[in-house]
Amino acid sequence: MLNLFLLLFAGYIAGLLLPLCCPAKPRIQNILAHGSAGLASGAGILLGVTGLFAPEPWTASVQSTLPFLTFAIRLDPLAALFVLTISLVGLAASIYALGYVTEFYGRASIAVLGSLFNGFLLSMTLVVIADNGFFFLIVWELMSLLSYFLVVTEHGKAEVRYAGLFYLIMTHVGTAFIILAFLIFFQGGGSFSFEAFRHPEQPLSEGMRTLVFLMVLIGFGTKAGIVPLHVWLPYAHPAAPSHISALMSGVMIKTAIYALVRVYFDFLGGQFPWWWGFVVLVIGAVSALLGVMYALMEHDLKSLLAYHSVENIGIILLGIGAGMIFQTFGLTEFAALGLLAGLYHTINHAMFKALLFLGAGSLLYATHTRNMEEYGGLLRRMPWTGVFFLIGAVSISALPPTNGFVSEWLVFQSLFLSFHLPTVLLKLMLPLAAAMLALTSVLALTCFAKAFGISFLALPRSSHARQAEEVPITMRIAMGMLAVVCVLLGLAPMVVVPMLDRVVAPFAGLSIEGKVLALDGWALAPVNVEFSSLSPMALALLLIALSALGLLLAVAFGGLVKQRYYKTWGCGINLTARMEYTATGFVQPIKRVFGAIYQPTVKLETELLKESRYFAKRRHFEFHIEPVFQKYLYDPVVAFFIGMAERLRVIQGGSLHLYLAYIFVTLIVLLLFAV
Amino acid sequence: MLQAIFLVVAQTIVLLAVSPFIVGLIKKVKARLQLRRGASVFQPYADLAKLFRKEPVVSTTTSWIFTATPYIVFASTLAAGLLVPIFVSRTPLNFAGNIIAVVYLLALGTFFLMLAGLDAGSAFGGMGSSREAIVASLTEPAMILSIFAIALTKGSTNLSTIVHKTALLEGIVTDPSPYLMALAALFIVAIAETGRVPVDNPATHLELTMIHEAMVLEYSGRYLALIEWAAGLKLAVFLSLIANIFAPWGIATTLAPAAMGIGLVAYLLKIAGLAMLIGVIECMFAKLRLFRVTDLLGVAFILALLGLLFFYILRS
Amino acid sequence: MQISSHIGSQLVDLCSALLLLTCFAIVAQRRLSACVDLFALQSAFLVLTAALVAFLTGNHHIYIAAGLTGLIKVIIIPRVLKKVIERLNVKRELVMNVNVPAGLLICGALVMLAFFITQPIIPLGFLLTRDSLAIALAIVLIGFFTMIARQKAVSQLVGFLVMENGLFLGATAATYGMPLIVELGVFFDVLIAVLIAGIYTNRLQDAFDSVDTSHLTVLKE
Amino acid sequence: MIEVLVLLIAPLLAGGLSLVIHRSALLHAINLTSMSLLVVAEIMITRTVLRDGPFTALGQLVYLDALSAFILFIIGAVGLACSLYMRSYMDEQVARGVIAPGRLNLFFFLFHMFLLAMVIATVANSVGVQWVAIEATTLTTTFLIAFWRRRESLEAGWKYLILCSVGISLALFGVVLTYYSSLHVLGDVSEALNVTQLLPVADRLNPHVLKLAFIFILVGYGTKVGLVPMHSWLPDAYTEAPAPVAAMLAGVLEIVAVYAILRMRMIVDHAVSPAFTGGLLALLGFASFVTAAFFILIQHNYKRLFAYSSIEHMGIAMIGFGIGGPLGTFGGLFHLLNHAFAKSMAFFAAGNIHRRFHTVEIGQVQGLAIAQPWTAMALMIAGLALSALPPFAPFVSEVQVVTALVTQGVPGQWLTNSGAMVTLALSDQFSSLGLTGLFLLCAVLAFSGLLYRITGMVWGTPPEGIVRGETWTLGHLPVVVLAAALVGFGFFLPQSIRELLEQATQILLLH
Repeated sequence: MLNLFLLLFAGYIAGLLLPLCCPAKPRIQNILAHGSAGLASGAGILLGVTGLFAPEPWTASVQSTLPFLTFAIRLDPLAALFVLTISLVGLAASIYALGYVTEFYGRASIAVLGSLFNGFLLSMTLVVIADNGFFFLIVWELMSLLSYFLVVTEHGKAEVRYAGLFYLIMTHVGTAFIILAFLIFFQGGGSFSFEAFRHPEQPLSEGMRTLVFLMVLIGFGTKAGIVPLHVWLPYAHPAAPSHISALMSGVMIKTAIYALVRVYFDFLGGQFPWWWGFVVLVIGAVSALLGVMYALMEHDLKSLLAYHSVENIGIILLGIGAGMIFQTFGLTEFAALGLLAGLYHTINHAMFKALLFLGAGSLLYATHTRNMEEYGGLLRRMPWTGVFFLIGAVSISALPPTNGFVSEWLVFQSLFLSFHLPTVLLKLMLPLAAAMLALTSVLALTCFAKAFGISFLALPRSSHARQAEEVPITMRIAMGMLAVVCVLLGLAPMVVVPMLDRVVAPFAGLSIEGKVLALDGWALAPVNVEFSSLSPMALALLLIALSALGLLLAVAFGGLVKQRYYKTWGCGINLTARMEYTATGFVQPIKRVFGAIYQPTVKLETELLKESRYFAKRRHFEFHIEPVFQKYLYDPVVAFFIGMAERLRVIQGGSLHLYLAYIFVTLIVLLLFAV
Repeated sequence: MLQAIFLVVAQTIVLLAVSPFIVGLIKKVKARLQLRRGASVFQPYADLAKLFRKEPVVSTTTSWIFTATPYIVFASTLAAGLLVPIFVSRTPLNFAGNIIAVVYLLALGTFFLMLAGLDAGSAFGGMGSSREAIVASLTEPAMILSIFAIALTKGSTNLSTIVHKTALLEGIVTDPSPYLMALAALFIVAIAETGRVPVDNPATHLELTMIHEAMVLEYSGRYLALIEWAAGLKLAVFLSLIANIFAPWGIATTLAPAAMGIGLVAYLLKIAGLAMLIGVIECMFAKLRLFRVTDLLGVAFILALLGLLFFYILRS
Repeated sequence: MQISSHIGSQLVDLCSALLLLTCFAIVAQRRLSACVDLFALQSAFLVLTAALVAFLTGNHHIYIAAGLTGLIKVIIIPRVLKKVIERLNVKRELVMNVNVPAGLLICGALVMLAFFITQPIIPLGFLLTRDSLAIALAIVLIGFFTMIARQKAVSQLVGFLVMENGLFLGATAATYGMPLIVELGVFFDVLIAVLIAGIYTNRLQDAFDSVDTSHLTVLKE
Repeated sequence: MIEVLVLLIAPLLAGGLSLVIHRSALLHAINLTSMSLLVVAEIMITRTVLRDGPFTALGQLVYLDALSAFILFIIGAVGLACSLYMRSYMDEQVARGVIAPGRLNLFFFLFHMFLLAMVIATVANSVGVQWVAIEATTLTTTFLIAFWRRRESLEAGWKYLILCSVGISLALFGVVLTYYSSLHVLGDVSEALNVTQLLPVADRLNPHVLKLAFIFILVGYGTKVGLVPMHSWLPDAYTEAPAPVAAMLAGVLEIVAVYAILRMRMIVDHAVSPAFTGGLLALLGFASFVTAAFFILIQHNYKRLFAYSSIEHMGIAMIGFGIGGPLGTFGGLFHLLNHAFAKSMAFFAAGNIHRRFHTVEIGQVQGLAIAQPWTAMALMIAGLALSALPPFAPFVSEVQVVTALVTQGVPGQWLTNSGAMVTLALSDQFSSLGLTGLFLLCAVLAFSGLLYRITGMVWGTPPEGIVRGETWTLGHLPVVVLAAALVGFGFFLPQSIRELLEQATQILLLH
């Protein structure tokens, strides 16, 4: 296993240095950087798999000369799972990048881009296998920093700079909270090693544990993008080059999920009051719903996807939160189920979100715009991208029999099991969460009906879309790879569940593989078949068979009639793209129904003809939705600190006598104290 | 194994056969109540046959999505139907998915219909899709909650289990109030999902009001036939759901031929009854404005929630 | 010996008291040149004190210190300052940050403070120069205060030098003089400091056509 | 003890020569050689100290132990970096006619005297001599600060001169008091101010006197360090000084002053409790940290930005020393080193920017990444290091300090023994957590301010009429080396430096 790790490490380091060292053509640098990244992530996949099924966690460590700092790594199933995920997406991204970064030839330094890319992947991998708090903090910040530099690749644009800065500061604020939490652990254990976090010499007091819970939730929540700490996400993720967005949205924010599970179930030993789980659950529900709602209003494809990350993090937290609640009441099986569901969705989201971002990247590559209203009819021009994007869309909308559906179904089940809980409040809240989840998923479905329908179907809406062409083979391979993974993750739970079970078992204290899988793996049946069961494979076969039946019936009744092609009826005039339903129009009813949340502001200017006031020469319509959190949460905080600083200016008034007086007074006061 | 296959095939046939009949029956009832003679109950069969034989016209702007959708919709709706007990309480496909799977299978159909609506590029399709979206998104939570209320009373989310237990009079709560509320909620949901008055009017082609019809406006020939049939199936699925969950009387709890016979007859009667009920409702109410639909579905949601509440309060 | 030391301490106290008085005089005095004269006077008293201590205790290296003081603080520095004053023809301090009566009151308070602070450590001192430490501290504080109260660069310098005097008094009286090398270093530094300050005043005059340091507020937040 | 002699003579000689020689190339050569000699001597001294502990030289005049060796190391490293940087910088100033060629002599003379003073202050055995030397640094630097002879620079120089001289005089009173206390134990010997004499008998010295003495010393040298509220001269001085001088001031001078305080503290701690000195240090440390954090938030002048960040980091180091204990002290010392490197780097970058953009207004600087790639890199790294981000060394030292804070809390005893005042027992778990929270908050504020400005300068497209591209000069070498050091120390500390640090820590703790 050490060899695998070294291979991975060497690969990334090579990818980090080689491009910088060889001042050659961008092409060479591109191949060097992303080639070695690909190799390294390949090694990562193997490492993840072996680590997942290793009987014992694999550890290794190098002592630094600095006090407290030990480069210790530990590969237990949880870490291995995330290594696997990161490496899978990393591999796809590397392959994709080979084609995609040709965009940036001449516009940005490929060497820097490539080596940052490698560094980013490496830091993420190290984050999930770090076994020392100090080391963890270093790689964690490194991860944020490198991703920041990747975000500002196109720093020529003001909005990119803004996005980068916003991201950098937010994530640093989060880190401050994490540091505080780790320091509390340190107080107990007197060491930064995770082992000491697990079993401190003097156990943390209840108050301290609660503090840790909150600090960690805020700290890692900022990275995960939970509401209301999500605001940076829709800025930063779209700003980055698409393969980076895929990594950030697909796996980077998952490292926060990893850390949450690590702290709550590992360090804090899964012992917590019920309200912890409840808080997580509520945050999850709110994030899920608000995430998808804001996504609906986005017409920048990448921002839309970014908001969906918020949504899916919410869904993941629903699972984990439910798990925590069950854990509190000793319903270990269900706790394990909830956690398993959450982790399952984590992997799935990593895959289809990465796929979708790569798809969005391909559209950007082909059309040079991110605005959905300028796409249209692309399925005909970019058939492969279209299909892959569709698979991603179906998965993220949790439609059977895809992976998204399976994990969401498991979350539903764990929420439904709430009737075993003792308190009526929870008995009611979990089903309500389930209802919100239902609303979320159907809104997501709407959102992707919009995203796919507006972008890929009907007539091209702009010259960009009209001239679009299918993307290079490398990019298609990458997307195809992820698409296949998505499908497999959905159809083969009998493979995925045992893996997840190995991760969950140590925390829950028992293995629920046997309980979740029924009919020797062909069906999922949490707790028992009588309660609920699902067989994605069967559903898939059924769907295929029945569509075949449909075809059969059609032929049987109608024979082989050939169909006639004719242009769509445009109310008597030729149909043009301007008659099509726009993305904005598509979500208009939703905007209206949920107006309370959006608080939309609409502006309509009409310029009438002089001749008659019944005919408008031009109309200008714009609508904005209130950025509630920025307006009511962030701006005030910033204003507060800036204001304080402004008030402090007087200290530095410029008068020499004033300055002398400072020293004088200080002296006098100290003298008075001392005697 | 053979038995299972037989049952599945039988259920498929029954569903396919019965769904046009339901549509026809509703039309007939409405006609009668409007003092018209109305077309024969079996008219829909003839329509389908005709549509299948007609040459389909496909818009040049469309992609393969447009032609694939009818099959997907048809398949997903029928698949959903196969997960619901029809005349035998223990469906062989029970393991394949529980009631949530049913909901999401139907959602799959809806998704592709929306895409198809957008694909043709005409404003009507888009309008239909966007309206369908809002209706769907409002029905879903109510549906899940009511399902959960029911699942609670039976301690299962598997339809077969629920129906089977109810049929054997197991675990019926002493007080039926949560039950009834869930029923009411689910009924409203059914009406909304299947696009009947007062939420949508399948008979209209007035762009101001139509939802489902607008989505499928561009379809013709065999594609239209499949979609119409799927619509009927959807209706059948919901009606069977309601019928068998709340009144599984006579449903075959064993696989004895006699029992199955009885079950079939009972099923047809129940469905017919519900269809007539819908017909009556469609005559009594006018279609709601789109943005008033929210109120109706809000009511459904609250009903389901109350059902849940009652259940717990009565238990504790 | 007992008697003589008693008388000696009386004398030393007297001298230090005179030093303190000149401080008050400087605080009260508006005319710059007069301030400089007063400073010279104070330095003279300082020399006297030092010599006295040297004589009474027989530490001869204090004589050297005293001599240097006389040379630098009584003769050279006042000269330099006078020159500066003439060149810039600033006769009198027109505006003060703290007016004279208030200034005097504050200085009184500072004296009390000095005594209060040094209370616990006085007993350690040599019989001869018991209270001079307190006085020295008082002078330092008053000098400091002068720098805050006055606006003209020159008078600030005077304040600074008064501080130095206080320090020297402290060094001589409390400890019978610092180690010689330190003493020399200190004198050297003071001298250089004053010279540099002189240069500065010229440059400031050129740049701001005023030595009123309250004009120096270009640099601020 | 040849190396000690070299240490003292090299700058003296160089200073003398730079008065008489007029070819700038030669001046630079002399500068470099003397600097390199200094470094060599310093390394030799370090090796001796590490091998066989503290030693005195030149009769009792010079005392060298790990601590002073550590300070010398910083002086040498930063000094050499400055000398390397100066070449292109000063020449360009002359070429642009900012200064007359003749004034280079003055510049170098003062520079070397400045160095000499600092070296003496570091190696002096006697506290008194140390005082003299530190005052000398003030006198030598004031003209370096006012070197451009603009109005602003004159003002800055004047303020610096007055404030620091006053502060230093107060420190002298502290020295006098120390002497006063030591006389009673050691008798009237001229070595009574020597550390070697004081340390052994320190516990017999009178605590009251030493308390007073320490307060005077702290306020006095604190002014030199630039601790709030004695900091007011600092932003002006750093802004107006030529870049290399600013780098020296920020990188070295501050640290020498800190060293003076620590020396005094060692003595006082024996007589009084460490809690007393620690409390004072921590108090001023926090004051500086908080104030600076807020000022950083609203800076629009990049040199002032770095000036305030110096105050901030000195505050952090002071907090570390105040908390004390092996961890806090180690962190504090390490932080001094890191800050010296990062800050000198920052000022080099600032100098380059000013040469290209001719403004100190952040708003008018944009697109460095395109205009001056190397400088942009330097600025970015310096900024990240100064805002304590990994993988840069300041992150490590800051975490060490904050860890010490959270585990030990701040010694609160110094207020209680004054009786009347409010008692702050800041060492229980929660209140130390509270302080940690404050610490982190300020860290975040400073980070935001710093990065907001720096990213604003680095990214984007340069304004019209700004030359694009940057040619490699000798001045870039120190930047690269310092950057490498900052990153490297973030992961591994070279064994020798680590030993040096640990021994210094041992010295500072009561052995």
